Amino acid sequence: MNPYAPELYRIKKTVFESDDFTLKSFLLEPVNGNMMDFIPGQFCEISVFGKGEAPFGIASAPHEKEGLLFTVNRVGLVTGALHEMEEGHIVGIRGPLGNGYPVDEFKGKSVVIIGGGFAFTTLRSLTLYLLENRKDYGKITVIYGARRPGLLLYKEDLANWEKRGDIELHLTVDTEFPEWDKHVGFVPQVLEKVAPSPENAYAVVCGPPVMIKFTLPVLAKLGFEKDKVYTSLERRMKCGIGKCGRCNIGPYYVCKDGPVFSLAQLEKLPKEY
Amino acid sequence: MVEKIREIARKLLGEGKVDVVLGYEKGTGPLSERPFVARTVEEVEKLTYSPFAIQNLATYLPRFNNNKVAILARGCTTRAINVLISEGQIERDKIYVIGIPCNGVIKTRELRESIGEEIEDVSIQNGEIVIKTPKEEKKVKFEDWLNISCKYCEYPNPLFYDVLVGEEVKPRGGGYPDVEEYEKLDEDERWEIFEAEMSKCVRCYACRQSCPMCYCEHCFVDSTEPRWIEPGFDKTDLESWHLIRVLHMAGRCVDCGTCELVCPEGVKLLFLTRKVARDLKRDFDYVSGLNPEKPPFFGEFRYDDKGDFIL
Amino acid sequence: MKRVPLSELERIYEALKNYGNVWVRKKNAYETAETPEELLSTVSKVKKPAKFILLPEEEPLLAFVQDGKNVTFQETIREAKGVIFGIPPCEAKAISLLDLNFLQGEGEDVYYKKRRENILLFGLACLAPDSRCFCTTFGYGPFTESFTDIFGVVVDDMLLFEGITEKGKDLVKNLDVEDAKGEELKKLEAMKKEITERVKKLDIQGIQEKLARMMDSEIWDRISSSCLGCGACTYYCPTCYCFDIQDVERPNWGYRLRTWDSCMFTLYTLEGSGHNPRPELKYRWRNRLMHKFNYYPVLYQEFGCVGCGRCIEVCPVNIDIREILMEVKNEPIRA
Amino acid sequence: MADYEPKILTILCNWCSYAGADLAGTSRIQYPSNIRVVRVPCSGRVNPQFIVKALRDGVDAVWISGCHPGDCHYITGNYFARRRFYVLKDLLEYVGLEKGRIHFSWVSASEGKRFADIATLVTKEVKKLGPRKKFVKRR
Repeated sequence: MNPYAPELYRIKKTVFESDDFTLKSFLLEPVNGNMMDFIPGQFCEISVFGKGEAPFGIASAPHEKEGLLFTVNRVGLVTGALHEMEEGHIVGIRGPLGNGYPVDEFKGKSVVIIGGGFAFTTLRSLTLYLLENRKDYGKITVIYGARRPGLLLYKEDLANWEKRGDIELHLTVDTEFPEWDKHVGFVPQVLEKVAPSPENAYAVVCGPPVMIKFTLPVLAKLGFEKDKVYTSLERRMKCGIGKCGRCNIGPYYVCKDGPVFSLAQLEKLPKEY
Repeated sequence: MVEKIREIARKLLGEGKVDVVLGYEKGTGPLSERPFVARTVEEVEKLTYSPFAIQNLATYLPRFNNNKVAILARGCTTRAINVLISEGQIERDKIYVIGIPCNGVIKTRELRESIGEEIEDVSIQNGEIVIKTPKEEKKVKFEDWLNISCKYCEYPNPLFYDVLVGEEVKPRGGGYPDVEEYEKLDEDERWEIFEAEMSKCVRCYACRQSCPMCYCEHCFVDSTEPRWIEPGFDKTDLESWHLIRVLHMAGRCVDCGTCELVCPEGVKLLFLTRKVARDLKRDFDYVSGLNPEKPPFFGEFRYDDKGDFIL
Repeated sequence: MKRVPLSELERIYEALKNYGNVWVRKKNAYETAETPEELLSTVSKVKKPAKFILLPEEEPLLAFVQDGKNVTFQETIREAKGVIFGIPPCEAKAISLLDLNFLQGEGEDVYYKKRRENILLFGLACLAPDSRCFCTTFGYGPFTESFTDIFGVVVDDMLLFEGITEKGKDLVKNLDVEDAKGEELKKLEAMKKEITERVKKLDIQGIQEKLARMMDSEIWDRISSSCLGCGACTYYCPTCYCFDIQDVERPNWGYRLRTWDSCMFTLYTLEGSGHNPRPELKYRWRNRLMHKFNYYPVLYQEFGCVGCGRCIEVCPVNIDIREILMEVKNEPIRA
Repeated sequence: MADYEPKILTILCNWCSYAGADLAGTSRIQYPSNIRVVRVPCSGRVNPQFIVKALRDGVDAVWISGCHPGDCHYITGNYFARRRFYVLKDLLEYVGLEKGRIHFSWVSASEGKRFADIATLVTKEVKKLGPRKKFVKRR
């Protein structure tokens, strides 16, 4: 099998997630009909033929069989070309790559999911997975923040979760906005206010570096042990299978051994992320 | 000369007048002298200088923008400093220039490769480079192995300095006979040579990185939007890369020759940069790096610039 | 051990030729031999290592055709078959290190594998280690045969050789050559001792553990202070393999190209967001050295360096990895 | 070579040469259809990299036209351009690219006839040279 040969997927649906049109979601269905199996937190290399490949976390949950969902921020060559694509266009997918969140380890435990900005993609996948297998897990708390309401992803899902009684959802934006009746403030502050119990619990943190930087001390204060806090890292990637060299942190490759690491693991590695 | 350099460096570092001294130290094995950053008085003992020190030290200056730096400078180094000042990359008053009149540098890599066997020792005596190998003692003429820019160098003496080491030397008398020689060839021969040279390139970018003028954070060769140069080793990409780099050097290249001297594949680049320098001098009376106040060549114009090539 | 006089190399050349392409040492690179005489090359260190054959500097991975919204693609695996004749032990060992990256683990690199499987390494003992060589540091030497398929030594005007791997033995079996004589073997042993001792061995005992404790050392500042940040050291290194994958676009078609990349380039780790986890040369230097002398041993129990000295030779500013290793060794660790 | 129809990338400044081309058109002056026009604000906007890239990407020749000296809409853009083009043209010809692959001209908005004349001249010269053999991509 050629690890560099992508599977062809067709764009089934596209939707702008944010009001500034920089975040666009793509629902992809396999051309040959074989949907891949994966674990929440894994990612894929998406090929836009002629432009190149880029890695994106899978935003759909494994049980959502209508297609793979990716949310793409428009920044460079590949993402720019992707944003120009419409329904029916063919892209290449290599994956699933990486390790994914340790959902088996989470079994029987409470999970606190903390996300910021458009890094919520794989957290959506994780949350939906946990809800699908609801009986296997304890309390589920989601804290999700963005700069302003218009930048919150997956509004439909968020609305669904708010209606459910078996998940605690805290949404926040950085400053006051008209008609915003939820939390106001940065994610770490909201986390401190919500103060989820570390008892028999895991925390998963994903977001911009500055958010993570200020969230970790709060988690420590709340009493979360370092091996109970997971985060997903981002690095420039090319091959996705630990061959091309660039995404290493110490002897580990983010693409192969990551992207999900526990704080305990990261503590032993150079701060190259 | 070396003792004098060390003495100055010792004093500067000892009195805290500078944080670092940019100089040269002996490299691994004979025929190589490499850049060295002396930070302490003890390290000064490593400083040395000879015509085998090929790297233009001005390349390192922008890295030390937060420090007071003393720099060993030949004519071309001071010209590079001027260009860097005129382009706002460095400040003159943070730099202490230890001027060195220069007799030219040697094409060390080419010489080493031409010897083809282990070199045990090298010395310069009476205009000759004496090379000792396990089998014999070879003598080659100093002039024959001079870097081509040095051979016709007009500015061997530092244009400015805070202290000068040694006596000023007589310029060798400029001119661009190498360029003129190439021009005499017919069109197809020229293209053949050009193509052969460029196709040797392995895209390690040693030329770019060693060049004092290539300080750009984002080089056009790395740009993906638009993609000026495609990845891979198509001849046209290699040719475009070097051509455009030479164009970016127009009026900025100080003809130190470092790019060509450091190239691991020995790609000839000076016949391009020197051609542009010749044109600028002949047709626009512009010589790079003589005056830090002067705007860059492409940043100004004259109403009577050459225009007869335009229909 | 078999023997064949250097004047009669055509006796083995034909067999090699029947196997596939025959690469021989030329000054700048390994090139295809046109005549048996070319096997006699005296070049002791080819500038561009044999890596250029197994992992070429550019290689199309896929070719694709676009038709409206549709795309079809084809894999473009470039195969190679033949014998690299005269590859010295250091380069053969380097290839064994490349194998660790490309052939181990879950994702085998088929492109590399297709060539690797069909390329036979006919090693020759290195008779002229130069002042930049330090191969013996890494537990092998100029006469080590174990990384090759067939290994030989030129003794006077005779080539003595034997098959090492099954593939090599098969090829040797069918050759019309006689057995080596006792006195030749004796001479070989003497040469082996003399030449191996000529190589300056570094004492890098404990370097892996030492490096592990030096992440935050200020030594990286010092080491990288004269580095220019070009990619020469990594490109000519026989064990460096990092690569980049980019697409080349033409009207309605294109191809995906793998080219070399270098950990010394800024762009190597620069992310789309503009964030760079290794923003300065010192971090890139740390990664390069750590990769060879700590990460590789952690992953594969082998150093990622074979001591060929090419990086020392091609470096524009003559940064010497041996000095750096010694510096690392002697650097005190601050509490 | 009679049926050789070269592609000539033509970069015209918005204010003079493009208007000149327009005038040629509205005045019904015939000129060869080999030119492929790209409009730019000013000849000073033309980066020499455009020319090198266009040649490499397969056009047979490049022709760039701007306002006459002194007439630039942006006062001095074309003077800066003139320097650049001089250095570029000389360099490309020095390394052995045939003369006649790059052309420059000044054409004002009122010179429709002149525009057509130069277009004809450039096309004729490029046709004479034939298809390009140098600086051609291998794939």
